[in-house]
Amino acid sequence: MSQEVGDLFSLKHDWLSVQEVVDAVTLPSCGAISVFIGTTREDEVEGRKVIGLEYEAYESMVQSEFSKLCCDIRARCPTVAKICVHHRLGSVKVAEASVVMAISSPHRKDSEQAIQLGMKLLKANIPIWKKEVYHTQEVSWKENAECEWAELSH
Amino acid sequence: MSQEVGDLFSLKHDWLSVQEVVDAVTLPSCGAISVFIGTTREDEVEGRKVIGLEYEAYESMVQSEFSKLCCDIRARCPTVAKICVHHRLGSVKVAEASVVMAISSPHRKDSEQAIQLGMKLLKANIPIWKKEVYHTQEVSWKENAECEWAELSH
Amino acid sequence: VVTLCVCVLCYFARSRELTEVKEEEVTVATPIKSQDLWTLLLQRHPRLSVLQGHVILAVRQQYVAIGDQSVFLGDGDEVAVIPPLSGG
Amino acid sequence: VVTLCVCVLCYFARSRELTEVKEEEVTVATPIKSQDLWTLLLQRHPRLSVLQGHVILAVRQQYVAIGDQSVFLGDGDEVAVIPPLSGG
Repeated sequence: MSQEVGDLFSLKHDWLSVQEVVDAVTLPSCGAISVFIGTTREDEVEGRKVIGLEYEAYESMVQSEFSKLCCDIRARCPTVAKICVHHRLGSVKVAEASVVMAISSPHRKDSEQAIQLGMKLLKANIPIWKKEVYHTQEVSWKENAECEWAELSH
Repeated sequence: MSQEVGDLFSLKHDWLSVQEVVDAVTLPSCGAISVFIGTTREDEVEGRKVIGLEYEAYESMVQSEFSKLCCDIRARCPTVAKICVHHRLGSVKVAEASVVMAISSPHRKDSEQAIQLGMKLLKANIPIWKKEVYHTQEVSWKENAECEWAELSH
Repeated sequence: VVTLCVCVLCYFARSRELTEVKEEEVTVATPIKSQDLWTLLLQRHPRLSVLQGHVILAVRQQYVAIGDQSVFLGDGDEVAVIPPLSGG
Repeated sequence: VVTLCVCVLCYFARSRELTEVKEEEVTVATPIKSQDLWTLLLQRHPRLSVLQGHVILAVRQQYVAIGDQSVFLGDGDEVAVIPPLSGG
Protein backbone atom coordinates (compact mmCIF):
# COMPACT_ATOMS: atom_id res chain seq x y z
CA MET A 1 0.00 0.00 0.00
CA SER A 2 1.57 3.28 -1.10
CA GLN A 3 0.87 6.97 -0.82
CA GLU A 4 -2.81 7.39 -1.65
CA VAL A 5 -4.37 9.84 -4.03
CA GLY A 6 -4.86 12.99 -2.02
CA ASP A 7 -1.88 12.61 0.32
CA LEU A 8 0.15 15.78 0.07
CA PHE A 9 3.42 17.22 1.38
CA SER A 10 3.66 20.85 0.42
CA LEU A 11 6.70 23.10 1.00
CA LYS A 12 5.66 26.71 1.58
CA HIS A 13 7.52 29.99 1.74
CA ASP A 14 4.70 31.76 3.51
CA TRP A 15 2.37 31.59 6.54
CA LEU A 16 0.74 28.15 6.99
CA SER A 17 -3.06 27.88 7.10
CA VAL A 18 -4.19 25.22 9.57
CA GLN A 19 -7.67 25.31 8.02
CA GLU A 20 -6.27 24.54 4.57
CA VAL A 21 -4.42 21.46 5.85
CA VAL A 22 -7.51 20.28 7.76
CA ASP A 23 -9.76 20.80 4.73
CA ALA A 24 -7.36 18.71 2.62
CA VAL A 25 -8.01 15.61 4.79
CA THR A 26 -11.73 16.15 5.52
CA LEU A 27 -13.96 13.37 4.15
CA PRO A 28 -17.62 12.49 4.86
CA SER A 29 -16.50 8.96 5.80
CA CYS A 30 -14.14 10.22 8.53
CA GLY A 31 -15.27 11.30 12.00
CA ALA A 32 -11.78 12.10 13.30
CA ILE A 33 -9.00 14.48 12.29
CA SER A 34 -5.85 14.76 14.36
CA VAL A 35 -3.54 17.70 13.79
CA PHE A 36 -0.08 18.65 14.99
CA ILE A 37 1.32 22.16 14.66
CA GLY A 38 4.99 22.84 15.33
CA THR A 39 5.88 26.45 16.04
CA THR A 40 9.15 28.27 16.59
CA ARG A 41 9.54 28.54 20.30
CA GLU A 42 10.91 31.66 21.96
CA ASP A 43 14.15 30.35 23.38
CA GLU A 44 17.47 31.38 24.77
CA VAL A 45 20.57 29.26 24.12
CA GLU A 46 23.63 30.17 26.18
CA GLY A 47 22.49 33.75 26.55
CA ARG A 48 21.69 34.14 22.88
CA LYS A 49 18.03 34.82 22.08
CA VAL A 50 16.49 32.86 19.20
CA ILE A 51 14.84 35.33 16.82
CA GLY A 52 13.86 32.84 14.13
CA LEU A 53 14.62 29.70 12.16
CA GLU A 54 15.90 29.10 8.65
CA TYR A 55 14.62 25.98 6.87
CA GLU A 56 15.89 24.20 3.77
CA ALA A 57 14.93 20.91 2.12
CA TYR A 58 16.10 18.33 -0.38
CA GLU A 59 12.86 19.06 -2.17
CA SER A 60 12.59 16.16 -4.64
CA MET A 61 13.57 13.63 -1.98
CA VAL A 62 11.01 15.07 0.46
CA GLN A 63 8.31 13.72 -1.84
CA SER A 64 9.71 10.17 -2.07
CA GLU A 65 10.35 10.00 1.70
CA PHE A 66 6.81 11.28 2.30
CA SER A 67 5.45 8.40 0.19
CA LYS A 68 7.33 5.98 2.44
CA LEU A 69 6.05 7.77 5.54
CA CYS A 70 2.47 7.38 4.27
CA CYS A 71 3.11 3.66 3.67
CA ASP A 72 4.55 3.20 7.15
CA ILE A 73 1.59 4.97 8.76
CA ARG A 74 -0.95 2.85 6.85
CA ALA A 75 0.94 -0.34 7.71
CA ARG A 76 0.46 0.49 11.40
CA CYS A 77 -2.89 2.32 11.15
CA PRO A 78 -4.74 0.75 8.19
CA THR A 79 -7.91 2.83 8.60
CA VAL A 80 -6.10 6.13 8.01
CA ALA A 81 -7.82 8.01 5.20
CA LYS A 82 -5.78 11.08 4.17
CA ILE A 83 -2.46 12.57 5.26
CA CYS A 84 -1.49 16.18 4.56
CA VAL A 85 1.58 18.16 5.62
CA HIS A 86 2.47 21.79 4.98
CA HIS A 87 6.05 22.66 5.94
CA ARG A 88 7.77 26.04 5.82
CA LEU A 89 11.00 26.79 3.95
CA GLY A 90 13.19 29.87 4.41
CA SER A 91 12.93 32.02 7.49
CA VAL A 92 10.26 31.49 10.14
CA LYS A 93 9.75 33.96 12.99
CA VAL A 94 9.17 33.06 16.62
CA ALA A 95 5.57 31.83 17.31
CA GLU A 96 4.91 31.10 13.62
CA ALA A 97 4.05 27.54 12.55
CA SER A 98 6.84 25.69 10.74
CA VAL A 99 4.87 22.48 10.20
CA VAL A 100 1.20 21.47 10.15
CA MET A 101 0.30 17.79 9.79
CA ALA A 102 -3.29 16.52 9.62
CA ILE A 103 -4.52 12.92 9.40
CA SER A 104 -8.13 11.73 9.06
CA SER A 105 -9.68 8.37 9.93
CA PRO A 106 -13.19 7.05 10.61
CA HIS A 107 -12.57 6.83 14.38
CA ARG A 108 -10.57 8.86 16.87
CA LYS A 109 -8.00 6.37 18.16
CA ASP A 110 -6.56 5.70 14.71
CA SER A 111 -5.97 9.34 13.80
CA GLU A 112 -4.48 9.93 17.27
CA GLN A 113 -2.05 7.05 16.92
CA ALA A 114 -1.23 7.99 13.32
CA ILE A 115 -0.42 11.64 14.06
CA GLN A 116 2.12 10.67 16.74
CA LEU A 117 3.75 8.16 14.43
CA GLY A 118 3.60 10.60 11.53
CA MET A 119 5.44 13.39 13.37
CA LYS A 120 8.06 10.94 14.67
CA LEU A 121 8.69 9.65 11.14
CA LEU A 122 8.76 13.17 9.73
CA LYS A 123 11.44 14.21 12.19
CA ALA A 124 13.38 10.98 11.65
CA ASN A 125 13.27 10.74 7.85
CA ILE A 126 12.11 13.75 5.85
CA PRO A 127 15.20 15.56 4.47
CA ILE A 128 14.62 19.01 5.91
CA TRP A 129 17.04 21.05 8.00
CA LYS A 130 16.78 24.13 10.17
CA LYS A 131 19.21 26.45 11.82
CA GLU A 132 18.46 28.74 14.70
CA VAL A 133 19.20 32.42 14.15
CA TYR A 134 20.17 34.37 17.28
CA HIS A 135 19.87 38.07 18.06
CA THR A 136 23.68 38.20 17.79
CA GLN A 137 23.36 37.13 14.10
CA GLU A 138 25.02 33.82 15.05
CA VAL A 139 23.40 30.63 13.77
CA SER A 140 23.38 26.98 14.80
CA TRP A 141 22.16 23.91 12.88
CA LYS A 142 19.66 21.86 14.85
CA GLU A 143 19.42 18.06 15.02
CA ASN A 144 16.27 16.03 15.70
CA ALA A 145 16.66 13.46 18.47
CA GLU A 146 14.51 11.20 16.23
CA CYS A 147 17.18 11.21 13.48
CA GLU A 148 19.23 8.02 13.70
CA TRP A 149 22.52 9.62 12.70
CA ALA A 150 22.19 12.72 14.90
CA GLU A 151 24.81 13.23 17.61
CA LEU A 152 22.09 13.35 20.24
CA SER A 153 19.93 10.57 18.81
CA HIS A 154 18.34 8.09 21.19
CA MET B 1 -3.99 23.55 40.25
CA SER B 2 -7.22 24.60 38.56
CA GLN B 3 -8.37 25.81 35.17
CA GLU B 4 -5.84 28.43 34.11
CA VAL B 5 -6.53 31.90 32.82
CA GLY B 6 -7.05 31.46 29.11
CA ASP B 7 -8.53 27.96 29.18
CA LEU B 8 -11.85 28.11 27.37
CA PHE B 9 -14.81 25.84 26.58
CA SER B 10 -17.12 27.61 24.19
CA LEU B 11 -20.52 26.30 23.02
CA LYS B 12 -21.29 27.45 19.47
CA HIS B 13 -24.38 27.39 17.32
CA ASP B 14 -22.43 27.92 14.12
CA TRP B 15 -19.52 26.57 12.04
CA LEU B 16 -16.35 25.99 14.10
CA SER B 17 -13.11 27.73 13.09
CA VAL B 18 -10.09 25.50 13.67
CA GLN B 19 -7.81 28.51 13.27
CA GLU B 20 -9.63 30.38 16.05
CA VAL B 21 -9.19 27.46 18.49
CA VAL B 22 -5.51 27.11 17.54
CA ASP B 23 -4.89 30.86 17.91
CA ALA B 24 -6.43 30.71 21.40
CA VAL B 25 -3.67 28.35 22.63
CA THR B 26 -0.72 29.78 20.68
CA LEU B 27 2.07 31.17 22.91
CA PRO B 28 5.67 32.15 22.13
CA SER B 29 6.82 29.75 24.87
CA CYS B 30 5.13 26.73 23.23
CA GLY B 31 6.58 24.82 20.29
CA ALA B 32 3.78 22.28 20.07
CA ILE B 33 0.02 22.43 19.51
CA SER B 34 -2.04 19.25 19.24
CA VAL B 35 -5.55 19.45 17.87
CA PHE B 36 -8.44 17.03 17.58
CA ILE B 37 -11.42 17.67 15.33
CA GLY B 38 -14.52 15.48 15.58
CA THR B 39 -16.83 15.59 12.57
CA THR B 40 -20.21 14.04 11.84
CA ARG B 41 -19.51 10.91 9.88
CA GLU B 42 -21.66 9.84 6.96
CA ASP B 43 -23.19 6.66 8.30
CA GLU B 44 -25.96 4.18 7.81
CA VAL B 45 -27.58 2.49 10.82
CA GLU B 46 -29.86 -0.45 9.99
CA GLY B 47 -30.63 0.91 6.55
CA ARG B 48 -31.30 4.43 7.83
CA LYS B 49 -28.97 7.12 6.53
CA VAL B 50 -27.63 9.64 9.07
CA ILE B 51 -28.28 13.15 7.74
CA GLY B 52 -27.09 15.05 10.79
CA LEU B 53 -26.75 15.31 14.54
CA GLU B 54 -28.57 17.34 17.18
CA TYR B 55 -26.53 18.46 20.20
CA GLU B 56 -27.63 19.77 23.57
CA ALA B 57 -25.73 20.59 26.77
CA TYR B 58 -26.17 21.26 30.46
CA GLU B 59 -24.49 24.56 29.76
CA SER B 60 -23.60 25.81 33.26
CA MET B 61 -22.30 22.38 34.28
CA VAL B 62 -20.18 22.13 31.11
CA GLN B 63 -18.03 24.93 32.52
CA SER B 64 -17.47 23.33 35.93
CA GLU B 65 -16.72 19.92 34.40
CA PHE B 66 -14.30 21.59 31.97
CA SER B 67 -12.43 23.11 34.94
CA LYS B 68 -12.03 19.61 36.36
CA LEU B 69 -10.92 18.29 32.96
CA CYS B 70 -8.22 20.99 32.81
CA CYS B 71 -7.07 20.02 36.33
CA ASP B 72 -6.92 16.34 35.40
CA ILE B 73 -4.90 17.07 32.26
CA ARG B 74 -2.39 19.25 34.14
CA ALA B 75 -2.06 16.63 36.89
CA ARG B 76 -0.93 14.14 34.25
CA CYS B 77 0.80 16.57 31.83
CA PRO B 78 2.17 19.40 34.00
CA THR B 79 3.82 21.29 31.13
CA VAL B 80 0.51 21.87 29.31
CA ALA B 81 0.09 25.59 28.65
CA LYS B 82 -3.41 26.34 27.31
CA ILE B 83 -6.51 24.25 26.59
CA CYS B 84 -9.31 25.44 24.31
CA VAL B 85 -12.47 23.64 23.13
CA HIS B 86 -15.19 24.82 20.79
CA HIS B 87 -18.23 22.51 20.71
CA ARG B 88 -21.34 22.76 18.57
CA LEU B 89 -24.93 22.88 19.88
CA GLY B 90 -28.08 22.36 17.84
CA SER B 91 -28.00 20.64 14.47
CA VAL B 92 -24.73 19.69 12.77
CA LYS B 93 -24.67 18.40 9.19
CA VAL B 94 -22.60 15.47 7.93
CA ALA B 95 -18.89 16.35 7.47
CA GLU B 96 -19.12 19.44 9.70
CA ALA B 97 -16.99 19.64 12.85
CA SER B 98 -18.89 19.14 16.11
CA VAL B 99 -15.85 19.59 18.37
CA VAL B 100 -12.39 21.17 18.07
CA MET B 101 -9.94 20.80 20.97
CA ALA B 102 -6.45 22.34 20.96
CA ILE B 103 -3.72 22.05 23.60
CA SER B 104 -0.32 23.76 23.61
CA SER B 105 2.89 22.81 25.41
CA PRO B 106 6.59 23.61 25.06
CA HIS B 107 7.37 20.18 23.56
CA ARG B 108 5.51 17.77 21.30
CA LYS B 109 5.08 14.69 23.48
CA ASP B 110 3.19 16.56 26.19
CA SER B 111 0.61 18.11 23.87
CA GLU B 112 0.19 14.73 22.12
CA GLN B 113 -0.45 12.91 25.38
CA ALA B 114 -2.69 15.71 26.67
CA ILE B 115 -4.94 15.81 23.60
CA GLN B 116 -5.67 12.07 23.84
CA LEU B 117 -6.47 12.36 27.53
CA GLY B 118 -8.47 15.54 26.93
CA MET B 119 -10.77 13.97 24.34
CA LYS B 120 -11.26 10.86 26.48
CA LEU B 121 -12.23 13.01 29.48
CA LEU B 122 -14.50 15.20 27.36
CA LYS B 123 -16.42 12.16 26.11
CA ALA B 124 -16.54 10.65 29.61
CA ASN B 125 -17.50 13.70 31.66
CA ILE B 126 -18.70 16.81 29.84
CA PRO B 127 -22.55 16.94 30.03
CA ILE B 128 -23.34 17.11 26.32
CA TRP B 129 -25.68 14.83 24.38
CA LYS B 130 -26.33 14.14 20.72
CA LYS B 131 -28.96 12.29 18.79
CA GLU B 132 -28.57 11.02 15.24
CA VAL B 133 -31.19 12.22 12.79
CA TYR B 134 -31.96 9.80 9.94
CA HIS B 135 -33.32 10.45 6.45
CA THR B 136 -36.55 8.77 7.65
CA GLN B 137 -36.90 11.59 10.26
CA GLU B 138 -36.31 9.00 13.01
CA VAL B 139 -33.79 9.88 15.72
CA SER B 140 -31.64 7.95 18.16
CA TRP B 141 -29.72 9.17 21.22
CA LYS B 142 -26.05 8.21 21.13
CA GLU B 143 -23.89 7.02 24.05
CA ASN B 144 -20.13 7.43 24.39
CA ALA B 145 -18.29 4.22 25.23
CA GLU B 146 -16.12 6.43 27.49
CA CYS B 147 -19.15 7.32 29.67
CA GLU B 148 -19.16 5.14 32.80
CA TRP B 149 -22.93 4.78 33.00
CA ALA B 150 -23.52 4.10 29.29
CA GLU B 151 -25.05 0.75 28.35
CA LEU B 152 -22.08 0.04 26.10
CA SER B 153 -19.40 1.44 28.40
CA HIS B 154 -16.14 -0.43 28.74
CA VAL C 1 -33.35 16.01 61.39
CA VAL C 2 -35.30 15.91 58.17
CA THR C 3 -36.33 19.21 56.61
CA LEU C 4 -38.18 20.04 53.43
CA CYS C 5 -36.80 22.10 50.60
CA VAL C 6 -37.93 23.18 47.16
CA CYS C 7 -35.43 22.18 44.51
CA VAL C 8 -35.38 22.41 40.73
CA LEU C 9 -35.43 19.21 38.69
CA CYS C 10 -33.77 19.49 35.27
CA TYR C 11 -34.16 16.94 32.48
CA PHE C 12 -31.75 16.56 29.58
CA ALA C 13 -31.64 14.64 26.31
CA ARG C 14 -33.63 11.40 26.44
CA SER C 15 -34.90 12.10 29.96
CA ARG C 16 -36.40 15.40 28.77
CA GLU C 17 -38.08 13.64 25.85
CA LEU C 18 -39.48 10.99 28.25
CA THR C 19 -40.79 13.48 30.81
CA GLU C 20 -41.74 16.14 28.24
CA VAL C 21 -40.54 18.61 30.87
CA LYS C 22 -37.36 20.66 30.88
CA GLU C 23 -37.47 21.93 34.45
CA GLU C 24 -39.88 21.69 37.38
CA GLU C 25 -39.90 22.56 41.08
CA VAL C 26 -40.51 19.84 43.68
CA THR C 27 -40.53 19.70 47.44
CA VAL C 28 -38.10 17.10 48.76
CA ALA C 29 -37.15 15.91 52.24
CA THR C 30 -33.43 16.45 52.89
CA PRO C 31 -31.09 14.69 53.45
CA ILE C 32 -32.19 11.99 51.05
CA LYS C 33 -30.42 8.96 49.61
CA SER C 34 -29.77 9.42 45.89
CA GLN C 35 -31.61 6.11 45.32
CA ASP C 36 -34.70 7.59 46.98
CA LEU C 37 -34.38 10.75 44.92
CA TRP C 38 -34.44 8.57 41.79
CA THR C 39 -37.50 6.69 43.10
CA LEU C 40 -39.23 10.01 43.63
CA LEU C 41 -38.39 10.97 40.02
CA LEU C 42 -39.76 7.64 38.77
CA GLN C 43 -42.99 8.21 40.70
CA ARG C 44 -43.44 11.59 39.00
CA HIS C 45 -42.43 10.26 35.54
CA PRO C 46 -42.79 6.47 35.25
CA ARG C 47 -41.45 6.57 31.67
CA LEU C 48 -38.00 7.40 33.10
CA SER C 49 -37.75 3.72 34.09
CA VAL C 50 -36.32 2.88 30.64
CA LEU C 51 -33.16 4.71 31.81
CA GLN C 52 -32.88 2.51 34.95
CA GLY C 53 -29.28 1.33 35.43
CA HIS C 54 -27.93 3.71 32.78
CA VAL C 55 -28.44 7.08 34.35
CA ILE C 56 -26.96 9.22 37.11
CA LEU C 57 -27.96 12.48 38.77
CA ALA C 58 -26.21 15.80 39.13
CA VAL C 59 -26.82 17.74 42.34
CA ARG C 60 -25.74 21.37 42.26
CA GLN C 61 -23.86 20.41 39.04
CA GLN C 62 -21.88 17.60 40.66
CA TYR C 63 -22.40 14.04 39.44
CA VAL C 64 -24.01 11.71 42.00
CA ALA C 65 -24.41 7.99 41.32
CA ILE C 66 -27.79 6.51 42.18
CA GLY C 67 -27.19 4.51 45.36
CA ASP C 68 -26.85 4.59 49.11
CA GLN C 69 -25.16 7.94 49.66
CA SER C 70 -27.08 10.80 51.24
CA VAL C 71 -27.63 14.03 49.37
CA PHE C 72 -28.12 17.31 51.23
CA LEU C 73 -30.38 19.73 49.42
CA GLY C 74 -31.25 23.38 49.90
CA ASP C 75 -33.95 25.60 48.45
CA GLY C 76 -33.30 26.33 44.78
CA ASP C 77 -30.72 23.57 44.34
CA GLU C 78 -30.59 22.00 40.89
CA VAL C 79 -31.05 18.22 40.59
CA ALA C 80 -30.50 17.03 37.02
CA VAL C 81 -31.17 13.70 35.36
CA ILE C 82 -28.08 12.76 33.35
CA PRO C 83 -28.55 10.05 30.69
CA PRO C 84 -25.38 8.53 29.15
CA LEU C 85 -23.20 11.32 27.72
CA SER C 86 -22.50 11.62 24.01
CA GLY C 87 -20.52 14.82 23.57
CA GLY C 88 -17.65 15.10 21.09
CA VAL D 1 33.99 -4.82 -13.88
CA VAL D 2 34.61 -1.27 -12.74
CA THR D 3 33.34 1.54 -14.95
CA LEU D 4 33.44 5.30 -14.61
CA CYS D 5 30.40 7.54 -14.42
CA VAL D 6 29.71 11.21 -13.92
CA CYS D 7 27.39 11.80 -11.03
CA VAL D 8 26.08 14.92 -9.32
CA LEU D 9 27.10 15.63 -5.73
CA CYS D 10 24.57 17.66 -3.73
CA TYR D 11 25.31 19.35 -0.41
CA PHE D 12 22.68 20.40 2.10
CA ALA D 13 22.55 22.39 5.31
CA ARG D 14 25.82 22.30 7.24
CA SER D 15 27.58 20.30 4.52
CA ARG D 16 26.75 23.02 1.98
CA GLU D 17 28.13 25.68 4.32
CA LEU D 18 31.29 23.62 4.83
CA THR D 19 31.90 22.96 1.13
CA GLU D 20 30.54 26.30 -0.04
CA VAL D 21 29.14 24.33 -2.97
CA LYS D 22 25.52 23.37 -3.64
CA GLU D 23 26.08 20.92 -6.47
CA GLU D 24 29.03 19.67 -8.51
CA GLU D 25 29.75 16.92 -11.03
CA VAL D 26 32.41 14.30 -10.32
CA THR D 27 33.66 11.20 -12.09
CA VAL D 28 33.40 8.14 -9.86
CA ALA D 29 34.31 4.48 -10.34
CA THR D 30 31.23 2.28 -9.94
CA PRO D 31 30.37 0.09 -8.07
CA ILE D 32 31.90 1.76 -5.04
CA LYS D 33 31.55 1.12 -1.31
CA SER D 34 29.67 3.95 0.38
CA GLN D 35 32.65 4.30 2.76
CA ASP D 36 34.91 4.96 -0.24
CA LEU D 37 32.42 7.44 -1.66
CA TRP D 38 32.61 9.37 1.63
CA THR D 39 36.42 9.23 1.56
CA LEU D 40 36.31 10.68 -1.94
CA LEU D 41 34.06 13.49 -0.68
CA LEU D 42 36.44 14.17 2.22
CA GLN D 43 39.36 14.41 -0.22
CA ARG D 44 37.50 17.03 -2.24
CA HIS D 45 36.29 18.91 0.87
CA PRO D 46 38.39 18.18 3.97
CA ARG D 47 36.16 20.47 6.09
CA LEU D 48 33.39 17.83 5.80
CA SER D 49 35.35 15.78 8.35
CA VAL D 50 33.55 17.62 11.18
CA LEU D 51 30.44 15.65 10.12
CA GLN D 52 32.27 12.31 10.44
CA GLY D 53 30.12 9.77 12.28
CA HIS D 54 27.01 11.97 12.11
CA VAL D 55 26.21 11.95 8.42
CA ILE D 56 24.79 9.64 5.80
CA LEU D 57 24.48 9.79 2.02
CA ALA D 58 21.50 9.63 -0.29
CA VAL D 59 22.01 7.94 -3.65
CA ARG D 60 19.26 8.57 -6.19
CA GLN D 61 17.27 9.95 -3.23
CA GLN D 62 17.57 6.80 -1.13
CA TYR D 63 19.41 6.96 2.19
CA VAL D 64 22.67 4.96 2.28
CA ALA D 65 24.65 4.57 5.49
CA ILE D 66 28.40 5.10 5.20
CA GLY D 67 29.87 1.61 5.42
CA ASP D 68 30.70 -1.59 3.60
CA GLN D 69 27.82 -1.84 1.15
CA SER D 70 28.42 -1.29 -2.55
CA VAL D 71 26.67 1.47 -4.41
CA PHE D 72 25.99 1.21 -8.14
CA LEU D 73 26.05 4.56 -9.89
CA GLY D 74 25.04 5.71 -13.37
CA ASP D 75 25.67 8.94 -15.28
CA GLY D 76 23.65 11.79 -13.85
CA ASP D 77 22.82 10.02 -10.59
CA GLU D 78 22.47 12.28 -7.55
CA VAL D 79 24.63 11.60 -4.51
CA ALA D 80 23.71 13.85 -1.60
CA VAL D 81 25.41 14.53 1.72
CA ILE D 82 22.78 14.33 4.46
CA PRO D 83 23.69 15.90 7.83
CA PRO D 84 21.42 15.11 10.81
CA LEU D 85 17.84 16.05 9.96
CA SER D 86 15.98 18.80 11.76
CA GLY D 87 12.64 19.13 10.02
CA GLY D 88 9.42 19.79 11.91
